[in-house]
This record gives sequence, C-alpha cells and structure tokens, in this order.
Amino acid sequence: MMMRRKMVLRVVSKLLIPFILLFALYVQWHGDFGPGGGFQAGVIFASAFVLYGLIFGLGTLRTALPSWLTRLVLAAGVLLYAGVGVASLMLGGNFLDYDVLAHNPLHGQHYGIILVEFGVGLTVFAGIITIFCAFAGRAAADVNPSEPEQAGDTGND
Amino acid sequence: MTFLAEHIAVLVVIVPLMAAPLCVVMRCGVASWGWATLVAVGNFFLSIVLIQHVMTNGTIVYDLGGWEGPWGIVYRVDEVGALVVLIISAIAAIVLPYAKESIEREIPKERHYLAYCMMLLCIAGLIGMAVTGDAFNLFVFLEVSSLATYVLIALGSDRRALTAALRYLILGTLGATFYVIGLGMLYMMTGSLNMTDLASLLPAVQNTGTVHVALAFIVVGFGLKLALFPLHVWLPNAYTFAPSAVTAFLAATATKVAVYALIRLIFTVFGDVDPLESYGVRPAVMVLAIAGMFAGSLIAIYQSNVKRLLAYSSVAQVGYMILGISIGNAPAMAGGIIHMFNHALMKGSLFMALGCVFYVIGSVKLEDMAGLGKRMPLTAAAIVGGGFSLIGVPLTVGFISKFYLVQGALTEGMWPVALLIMLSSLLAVIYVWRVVEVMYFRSPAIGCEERSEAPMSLLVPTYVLLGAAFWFGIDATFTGDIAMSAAQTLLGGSK
Amino acid sequence: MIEYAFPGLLNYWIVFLLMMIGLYIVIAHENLIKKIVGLNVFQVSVFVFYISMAKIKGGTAPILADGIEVYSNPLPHVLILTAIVVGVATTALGLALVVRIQESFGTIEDDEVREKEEQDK
Amino acid sequence: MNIEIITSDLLEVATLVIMGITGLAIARIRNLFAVVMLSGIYSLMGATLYVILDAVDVAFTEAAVGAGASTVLMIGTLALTSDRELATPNARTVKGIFVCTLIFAALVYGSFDMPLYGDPLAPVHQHVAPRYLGESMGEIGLPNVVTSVLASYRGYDTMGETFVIFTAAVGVITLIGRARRKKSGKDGGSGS
Amino acid sequence: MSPETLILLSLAIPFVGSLLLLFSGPASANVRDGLTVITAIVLFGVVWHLIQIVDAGGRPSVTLVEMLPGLSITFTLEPLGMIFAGIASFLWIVTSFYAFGYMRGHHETNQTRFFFCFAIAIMSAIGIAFSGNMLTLFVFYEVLTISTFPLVAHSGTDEARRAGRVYLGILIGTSITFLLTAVIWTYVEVGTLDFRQGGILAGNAPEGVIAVLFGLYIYGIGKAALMPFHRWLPAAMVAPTPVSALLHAVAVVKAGVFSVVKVSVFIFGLDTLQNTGASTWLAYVAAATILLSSLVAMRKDNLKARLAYSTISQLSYVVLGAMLATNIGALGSTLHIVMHAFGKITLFFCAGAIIVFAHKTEISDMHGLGRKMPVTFFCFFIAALSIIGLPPLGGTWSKWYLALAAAETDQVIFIAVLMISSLLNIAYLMPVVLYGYFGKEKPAAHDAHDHGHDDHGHHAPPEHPLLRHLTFGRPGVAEAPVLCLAPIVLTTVGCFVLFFYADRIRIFLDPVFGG
Repeated sequence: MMMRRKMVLRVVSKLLIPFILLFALYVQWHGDFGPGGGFQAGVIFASAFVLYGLIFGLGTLRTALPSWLTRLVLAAGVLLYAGVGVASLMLGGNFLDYDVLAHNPLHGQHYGIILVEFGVGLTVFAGIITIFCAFAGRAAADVNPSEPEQAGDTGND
Repeated sequence: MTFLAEHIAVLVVIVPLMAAPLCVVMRCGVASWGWATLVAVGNFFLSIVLIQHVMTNGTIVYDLGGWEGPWGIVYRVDEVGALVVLIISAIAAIVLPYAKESIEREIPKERHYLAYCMMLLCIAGLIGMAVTGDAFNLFVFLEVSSLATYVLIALGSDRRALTAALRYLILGTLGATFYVIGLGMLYMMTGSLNMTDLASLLPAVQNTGTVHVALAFIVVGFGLKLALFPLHVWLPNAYTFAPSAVTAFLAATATKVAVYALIRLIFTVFGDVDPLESYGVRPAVMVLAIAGMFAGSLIAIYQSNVKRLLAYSSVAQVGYMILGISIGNAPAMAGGIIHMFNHALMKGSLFMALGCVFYVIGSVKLEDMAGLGKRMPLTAAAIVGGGFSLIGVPLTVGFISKFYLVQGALTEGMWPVALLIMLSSLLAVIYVWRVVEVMYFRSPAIGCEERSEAPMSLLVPTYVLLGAAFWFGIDATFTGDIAMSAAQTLLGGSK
Repeated sequence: MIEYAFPGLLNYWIVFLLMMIGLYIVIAHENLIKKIVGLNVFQVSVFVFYISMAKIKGGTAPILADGIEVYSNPLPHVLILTAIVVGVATTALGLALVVRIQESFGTIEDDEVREKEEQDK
Repeated sequence: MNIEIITSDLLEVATLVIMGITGLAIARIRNLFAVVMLSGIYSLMGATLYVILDAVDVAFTEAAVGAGASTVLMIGTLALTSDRELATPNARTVKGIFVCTLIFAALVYGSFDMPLYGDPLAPVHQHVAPRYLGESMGEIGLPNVVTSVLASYRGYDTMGETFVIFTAAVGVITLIGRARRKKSGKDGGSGS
Repeated sequence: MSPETLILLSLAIPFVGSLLLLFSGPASANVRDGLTVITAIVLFGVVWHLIQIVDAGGRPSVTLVEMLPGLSITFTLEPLGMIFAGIASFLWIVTSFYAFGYMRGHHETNQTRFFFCFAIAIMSAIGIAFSGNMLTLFVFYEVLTISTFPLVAHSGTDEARRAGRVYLGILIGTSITFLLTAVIWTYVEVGTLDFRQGGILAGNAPEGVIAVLFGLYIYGIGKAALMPFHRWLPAAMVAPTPVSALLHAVAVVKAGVFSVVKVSVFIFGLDTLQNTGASTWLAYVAAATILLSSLVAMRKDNLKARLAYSTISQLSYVVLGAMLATNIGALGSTLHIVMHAFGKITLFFCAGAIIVFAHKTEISDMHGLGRKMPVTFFCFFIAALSIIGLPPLGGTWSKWYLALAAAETDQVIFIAVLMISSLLNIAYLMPVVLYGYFGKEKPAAHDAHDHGHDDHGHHAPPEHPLLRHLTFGRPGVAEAPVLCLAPIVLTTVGCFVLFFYADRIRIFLDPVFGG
C-alpha cells in the first residue's frame, strides 16, 4: 500500500469523506433551488471515492465498489434518464415530456427533473470512478515489470 | 401503429441509444453481438417506417419534452434526413451481422462487447445528428458519435490505429469546437438555436461580419469532420487502421452525416437566399471540392495499402458531394445528395470485401493480394463490382451520382466542371484497375495458391450491400426522386 | 449607451486571444499531453465566450428570487454545462489514448511517433 | 454608472488577463507537471470568471470538472508517461502563429458587428431567454432557471450529455481497462 | 414468341451461356466448347428471326429497366442495328469453331475465362446493336470494353498487362471523358436520349453546341479508332488471334463505327450535320487516318500489327462515310461494316493459322509459306482483294457508295483519298501473298521454329483428329487443321457471296437511308 504509513492522511480523509458524501447529496437534491444538480453531485460523490482510493489503495476501493457495480450504475444512470423519456412516451406524452408523469403537470415536471438529475448523478459518479480506476489500474500495472507491452500489440486484454 | 407513427422520429435514435448500456451490463461478446444485431435490424425497419411516413405525410416535426421550438429541442425530419437515417441504419443492419467474425479475428475477446456498445452509440449519435432540428443538439450527438468513433478506430490491431484515433480526436474536437464558436456567433446575433427559427431570424442580420465569420467557422468545423480537402488529413490513417467492420461502417456513414449536417446548416439555416452565392464563397467551395476530387484520387493511385487507397478515394468522393452542393442547381444538388447514399453503398461493400481479404490473408497490402481472383474468387468479384461503382460504370450507383452531377454542371453551363468530373473518374479507373490487375493477372505468392474463401457470414452481408449498389444503380427512381425533391426544397428558398 | 463602452468588445477580443493561445498549443506542440492541454484551454476559452454573451450588466444569476428584475441569460449556461462535460469526456478519452501510445511507441512526442510509424511501413 | 458594475467589469477583464498569462505560460513551459497544474489553474480562473458573469452552475461544474477531474486524470497520465516535453521545431511554431493570427483576425472582424458586452438589448436576451425567465416558474415550478432549462426545456441535450459521459467511460475501459482474469492477486490490477 | 421476348432472349442467350460455361468449364473442355457452339447457333437463329421481322417492317421495342425518368435501358430494333447484330452473331459461330482449334492447338491457359468473356462481349455487341437509346448503347459499349479487357491481357505477361492498360485506358478514357459528357449534355439539351429517325438534336440545340457535341461523340467513341485515339487497337493484338479476329476486326471496332453511324443518323440527323457542317472537319480527320495508318501498316513486319493498322484505316472509311452526312455515304458506311467484317476476319483467321501451325508472326519469315499452306494463303489473297475493293468481292460496293457520296457532296478530294488508299492497300497486303507463294524459304529461321514446334508436341496430349495438320496427301504441305481451315474458307466464300447480295442489304436498309 502506497500510503500505509501516512497516518494523518488516513485519519483526516476518513473524517472528511462522510462530509463530502453528504455535501454531494445536498448538491444532488438541492439543485432545483440553488446552483448544483446531478452533474456536480456526481463529481463530488465520486471525488470522495477517488480520495478513498488514493489513500487506501485501488484494491480497497474495488472491494467497496466492485467493477460490476460501477458498470451497473453507469448503465443504470443513462437508462434511468432515457427510461423517464420512455415512461412519458408510454403515458401518452412526447419523449421526455414530464407533464404526463403525474396528474398535475407541475408535479410531473418536478418528478421528472428529480429522476433525470438522479440519473445524471449516477452516471457521472460511476463514470468518473470508472475512468479513475482505469488510469490507476494502468499505473499499478505499469510498475509491474512482469508484463512488458509489445509494440504494435492491441493492448494487453 | 399510431404510437409508432407519432414517435418514430425519436424512436430511431433512442432505440440504439438505450440498447448500448445493456451491452455493457451483459459483458459477453456473443450476447452483445446478438443484441446489437437485433437492435440494428429493428432500427432498420423503424427507419423504413420513418421514410415512408415522411414521404406520405411530409416533414416530421417532433417536440422533445413537449416543448416546441425554439424553446425546446425539436426533431425535424425531412426527406433527405429520413434517407440519411435509412442509410445509417441499413448499413448498421448489414455491418453488424458481418462484424461478428471480423471482430473476433481482429479484436481481443474481452473487448467484443465494448466494441458492440460503441457501435450502437455511434449509430445512435449519427442518426441523432441527421434528425435534429436544433443546432446545439447537433453538437451533442456529434460528440456522442465522435467519441464512439475514436474508440472504435483505436481498437484496430495495428499500433498506428492508436495514433490515428488520437489525431482524429484532436482534429475532430477542434472541428466541433469551431462549430460551437460559429454557432455561438449565430446565437449571439439571433438569440435562437432552432434551425428553422434561425433561418427566419438570420436574414435581418445577414450582412453582418459576425454572421459571415460564423458561416466560415461552421464550414471549417464540419469540413474537418467530413474530411473536406485539405482538412482530410485524419481520414486515411483512421480508415486504414480501424478494424475492418468499423471501417466499413464509418466509411459508409460518418462523413455522409457530416455532409448532410453541413447541407442542413448551409441551406436551411443560412438558406433564405442562396447562401453560397450571397456570401460569395461558391468559387472557393467549388475549387476545394474539385481539388479534393483530384488530390484524393491522385494520392490513391500511389497507395500500396488497399484500405488506404480506398480511404483516399473517400476524400475524392466527398469532393463530389461538396461539388454537387456548390454548383447550386437542383440536379447538381440532387447529385450531391444521392451520392451520399450511393457512396455509402459502394464504399461500404468495398471495405467489407477488404475485411474478407484481411480475414483470410491477414493483410490488405496490394502485393499480398496478388492472385486473389483465384484464391478468393467471390471476394475479388465483390471488389471489382464495388470498383466499377467507384468509377461510375453505368448500371452501378456511381453512374447515377455522376449523371446528376454532370447534368447539373452542364445545365449551369459549367462544361469545364463537367469535364473535370469525368477526368477524375478516369483517375478512379486507374486506382481501381491497379487492384483488379494485381488480383487477376498476377500469380499468387508461392505457398498460398490454394483457394480459401472467406466465411459466408462475411460474404453474404458484403454481397447484400453490393447488390444494393447495383440495384439502386439500375433502378434509381426511389433515390433519385427523393434527392431531386429534396434538392428542390433546399434550393427553394433561393427562388 | 455610455455604460456599455467598457469593456465594449475588449473582453471578447481577449477571449479570442485566449482561444488562439489554446489553438496555438494544439498546432505548434508535438507533445501529445500538451496538445490535449491546449484543447482544454481552447475549449475553456470558448466557454468563456458563451458565458460572456449571456451576461447582462447589473443582472444576477438566473435563480429566481423576489425583488430581482434582471437576470443573466440562462440558456448559454446550460449549453456550456453540456459542453464542459463533453470536453472532459474528450479529454479522458484522449488521455487514455496517450497512455496507450506511450505503451506502444515508448514516446508521446508526435514527431517521434511519426518516425516510428514510418518504420512500420 | 453603478460602482458595482464597474468593479465587476474590471474584475472580469483582470481575470481574463490572468488567464491569458496562464495560457502563455502553458505554451512556454516544458515541464508537463507544471503545465498540467497551470491548466487546472486556467480552469479555476475560468470558474471564477463564471461567478462574476452570474453563471454559478457553470462555475461549480468547471471547478469540479475542469480544475478537478481533468487535472487528476492528467496527472495520472503523466505518471504513466513522461513529464518533460521536447523542444518544438521552429517550422511548427511559424505554422501555428500563422494559422492563429489568421483565425484571430477573422474573429475580430466578426466581432465588430456583435452586440456590446452586457447589453440587455442584445438579441440573446430578447428572443428565447425571456420565456425561460418569465414562464419557467409557472411551467416547471423551480426557482433555478438553469436547472429548468437543463433538465426540462433542453432535457434532451442533457440526456445526450449523459450519454457522452457514458461513452467516454466505456471508451476508457475499452482502451485501458483490464480484464477480470488477470492479476486478481494484486491490489491494483483488478480494476474495471 | 413475341418479338419483344426474342429481343430479351437474344441478350439472355449469350449471358446464360456464359454463366453455364463458367460453371461447366472446369469439368470438361468438350462440354464447355459444345456449350459455346450451341449458344452461338441458337443466338444466330434468334437474331435471324428478328432480322426477318424487321425486314417485314416490324420495329419491336422493349424497355428493360427505367433507371430514372427518361433514362432507361431500352432495346428497339431497326435495320441498321440488325445488320450489325447479324454479322456479330453469325461470325461468332464461325469464330467459335476456329477458336477451339486455335486455343487447343496453342495450349492456352484460362480457357474458361476466355470463353466466358467472349460470350459476354458478344452479348454486349448485341446490346449495342439493339439499343434503343444512347444510354443503352453507352452501357453496353462499356460492358464490351470491360469484358474484352481480360481477353487482351489474357496471357498475363508483362507485355499483355501493359497492352491491357493501354487498351482500357484509351477506351474507358475517351468514353467517360467525352462520350459520357456528350450523352449527359444531350440529355440536358433535349431531355431524351431515344434514337429517332432524323435525329433528336435536330432543331433542338444551338449550332455551336451541336458542333462541340458532335466532336465529343465522335472522339468519345474510341472504338472507332480515329486518330489520335487509335493506339489501343495495335496494342490489343497481344490477345489470342480469335479475339483479334472476331472482336478487333468485327465486334469491338464495328461497335465503334456502328455507334458513329448511329449517332450521326439518329442523334444528330444527317440533315443537321449537313446544314451545320459540324462533321466536315472530322471527315478530314478520317481521311488523314485512312492514309496515315495505311502508311504505318506498310512498315509493320508483324502480320497482326499490319492487319491492325489496316483495320484502323478501314474503320475510318466508315467514319468518313458518316461524316459526309449524306444518305449514300451512310449507306456506304453500313455496307463497309459488313464487307470489311468478312474480309478482315478472314485475314485474321489466316494470320492465326500461320501463328499456330507454322509458328510465324513476322511477314519476312513467311517466304515460301504459301506452298506449305496453300489454302490459307489463297483465302488470304481473296480476302485481301475484297479489302482492296476489287470485284467480284463484297468490298467493291462499299467503296463504290463511299465514292458516290464524296462525289455527291462535291468533295473530290475524298475520292482521291479512297483511290490512294486502295493503292496503299495493295501495297501492304499483296506482299504477304507474294512472299508466301514466290518467296524463298529461309532455312535457319524455319529450323528454329520447327524445333519450338516439336517441343510443343512433346508436352501436348495426343491430338484430336480435328486438330491434326492437313496434308492433302502431298509432301511439303502442312495445312491448318479442319477446325481452323473450315471457318477460313467459309468467310472467304462470304466475301464472294456478299458481292451479289449487296443490293439486298441496301433494300433492307432502305427505311433508314431511303430518303
């Protein structure tokens, strides 16, 4: 583990991470009223995990967030967004017409926006984690001399 | 059925778009392939419904989110748009069945499902570009398709695929950003992003420097995406080193969609009067188009890698499309439009045939293809057939395009242009014939004389597309009608 | 119109200059990471251009509140939110490609890569 | 003239100038680590500027993404490659300066007909935007107009944007992801 | 069967035949050759039937496909085309027999591809003959070019490939650059491409356009081998002799000049050409081609090359007739298509027989060969006389009408050209015969060739009786085998017969040139 001995970092980050997550949730659900929304929330939420990964190692992060899970979340986010659109199609509106989601168009809009923002948040969160892990995983492989990369190779898997 | 008819414009986009995440969830190459193929074929039928609907009921305007333009995003599908959607989904429905064997040979197994996911995203992005009526939405879907394209190209088995993808990424992003700058200026002058709305607002500010510069930026931006000479530098390597199935798909669709988007922007957004004329850029565009026709063909003649040869030929063919637009009368414009369709058919089938070659002999270098006529008679015949189309031999689609183009040039009295078109076809004869000669009149290298044809799963899709290239060359009424009426609509503003 | 005399168009010109710095980095530098940084600079400058045009002097952020009359235009903000995301997505992909190029060619200088490509022929 | 407005304008121009200096530094410096840091600072300055220009949502995003995520990714890339840039050939410099000057001239030419900065009568403030500002409360019911436009009026764009992120993430896995079967024993290798 | 069906049938027969022999070819050479003959005979039967229908005044027409409104693949029969179709299909039978003897005697490879392309070439010749509009003609014109390319490059040697490139380059180059431009231009001017008696451009286009268009057409039809686009024809002589005989003496080149006549008559109208004078300068070009290529022919020692230049010269007779733009001139042209076809195919057959069975290609090596191959040389002599234009041989009539036309238009210079050309014909054709009969054999050269021949014999399987040298029971005679000799004799007889039937052909053509 690269940072096993850095006690201060470990303690501070352990304290910090819950607050970051909380802030992300606030940004996610408060975006309708102030600045913020799914996108920013997703990034912040992910940053907490990135921090975790940096301090405690990629393997530990992957135990908490296995790759199948991030992929599932990644797909679930976009599908949730598009799914809201399909739902409004099914309910007789145009694609992404939230008016039909509830009896009152205003409520419908509200539900719709909350749902799609959530979808955005999920995808962005999972996306950033995925990208980070890919780069970090590559770095971990890079220091491993047992796997020389051949020129012209499509890549090792 | 009314549901289908009502929402068909958006369905053609979201079906492949929503299918893509499922591929990632599956994590299984064969299952993803089956799923992607199913979706592509389904989408092909949807696009047939779409074009029928457009042809009977006229242009579809679909308000996404129920917000009408210019406040929301609208989809606006006219005849050409529907034709472009049909091209994309038809090519996808043919390339995907083909892709299985080809991708299994060229891409490591763990990445298959990712490749299919990217394929679906690319399809959705391209279709989204074709149907949108919102100038900024165009950018978003341009990026969806572009990002997927970069990844697909980088999957090629040669390491040069990586650099090809990165260079394309850099130039493509520059192009897209140029477009965004141009669009920003238009928005600044009009306050709208909706294409129809822009068209009605632009005449008032048409003579401002801002709008002129905006047009220039949009043309350069899309010029990069559609490989307009001399902005084509990314294309040859990208097509050469991408996996065969990807090359076939991209060559058949990507540049055409960009051309179509440019046509839309120039003629419907700027189109209150003939924009090329009123902005005084007709000669420049025409010169670039002709230069592209000749430069592309001339460079193609000297290539020793056949994929690369065809890639340069694509640069030349894009020149034809742009030339058709720049001449500015209905037949020439129809020629440009119909060539988008026709070129998709011929280049698609040619690259698929080359994929067969690569599958069997592991190379597409000219010298390695010696004696191919004997070793792989069906594949070689397909290459010859596609080559005829490139030349523009009658009864192939290439002839129809050239007929319209030359007709347009002559109607306008530009007979030197007509002669130049013909001369550039001669260059096509030369590069096609180089390949044919090597395949049929040179003996194969020692040790590979025996016959070994590509598997049926590769050959059948190739021949389906090739058959289409002949079918629409023999009976061009369908495509000709659409192109002609679309051309008249596009130019309608100028009369 | 005196209150619009400053900065007038000056800020747009500076923004254009910023764009050109980005573009220059993309064109003139061989290092692939630097090219991608250049793309970023270019794009951020374009974003600034959009956001600048949305501004109304004396306006406030478009979050509706009582007692405020003048809001800046929210639409470019939305567009740029999207564009930022697209930008970072492109950057991520570009960097992934750079990593692969480094692994395959052993360098990320475009001219050196090109030399090695010549040898592949 | 309102003193607040003048301050804001001065602040804006000053920030732009700082960004310009940062940009030039990025172009000149050959230590890539510094370049990446400067690039982050450039984004951060951009975010500051967005706040001045009333675009708080954008500023928030730019700070999180441009200054945060992008920089992390770039540093990650540097760790995998090298942090020195070699000298640039002169021919390229000349070409770059030539092209950029040309485009700059075009842009400046185009700017002469633009509405002045901050003009409330500019077309952008007349056509579509007033409807968002005026009607969104009644149609959507949210005070943050940016959210209304983002998620509802132009919700489809946002969906496209989400798919862009999705594409990029999947693309990155495709390019540099590692398969499950390899290196399961090591802490770093089993990622994505 | 209705005439319409017959039209399609006559295109389908060679096509289907070609496909059949493509698949049967590898199985058995005899089956393949049998198929070729049957296809050829059936085709001629159908064409002959159609000729009679046309003679009776029928003008059947059928549209195969409509590519775009106003652009269709249409076949319409009229006498001019029937003449061409008749010659091509009749001579195909003859050539088939000859080709078996030749190809087997020569032990050629890739025979299946050879006969396949041959059949496709014949199909396109028929298509050209039947075409009802300019587009159809153009389509089949191109198919003919492409299908004959493999025949030219047949041997696959560097020389053959180079020749193939010249062949394709000139023919495709001219046809795409000039002819296609002209076709589309015509369409732009008048909105139709249908052949019509009196011409579709007549009165529908400005004079300047007509002049330019006509030039484009005539030079676009590279197969007419008008100078300076004649180089492909000598180049094509690397092909096996049956190809040179049927295609480069009959089908391909005649397709070219036939197209010239057809364009002059049905697109422009002879009256239009006469009134605008658009064709005058081309008449001079044709005259120059006649003389120049005759002069070149005299200097060629290679027999096939000499015949090739002779063909170029003779083709320009046809072009000249059309350029004179009178009915008599055009009639002379059409007749010359027929007469020259029989004469030249005989000459090529003879040349082929000499190449295969005496292994001589250069005229200077043929001294005394007439004594060894008496029949071949006699036939060569007769055919040469027909080309020169002496009675009682077919060639007389065509030159007669051409001269008449020149006189009619008061262009005496062309009469002089025809006369000089006839003298030149004598000068380059007669020496072959004279050397053959009266020259002294060169022993050294003879030995070398004989040796080569023996070599052949070693590797070749036992020869079929039809492929054995005929000796007529006389020592020193080693005549070509029956399979080759019979076609030669037949076409020679044809030259005679045509002298007596020329008027019948004129009557047949009356509906076109009757005015």
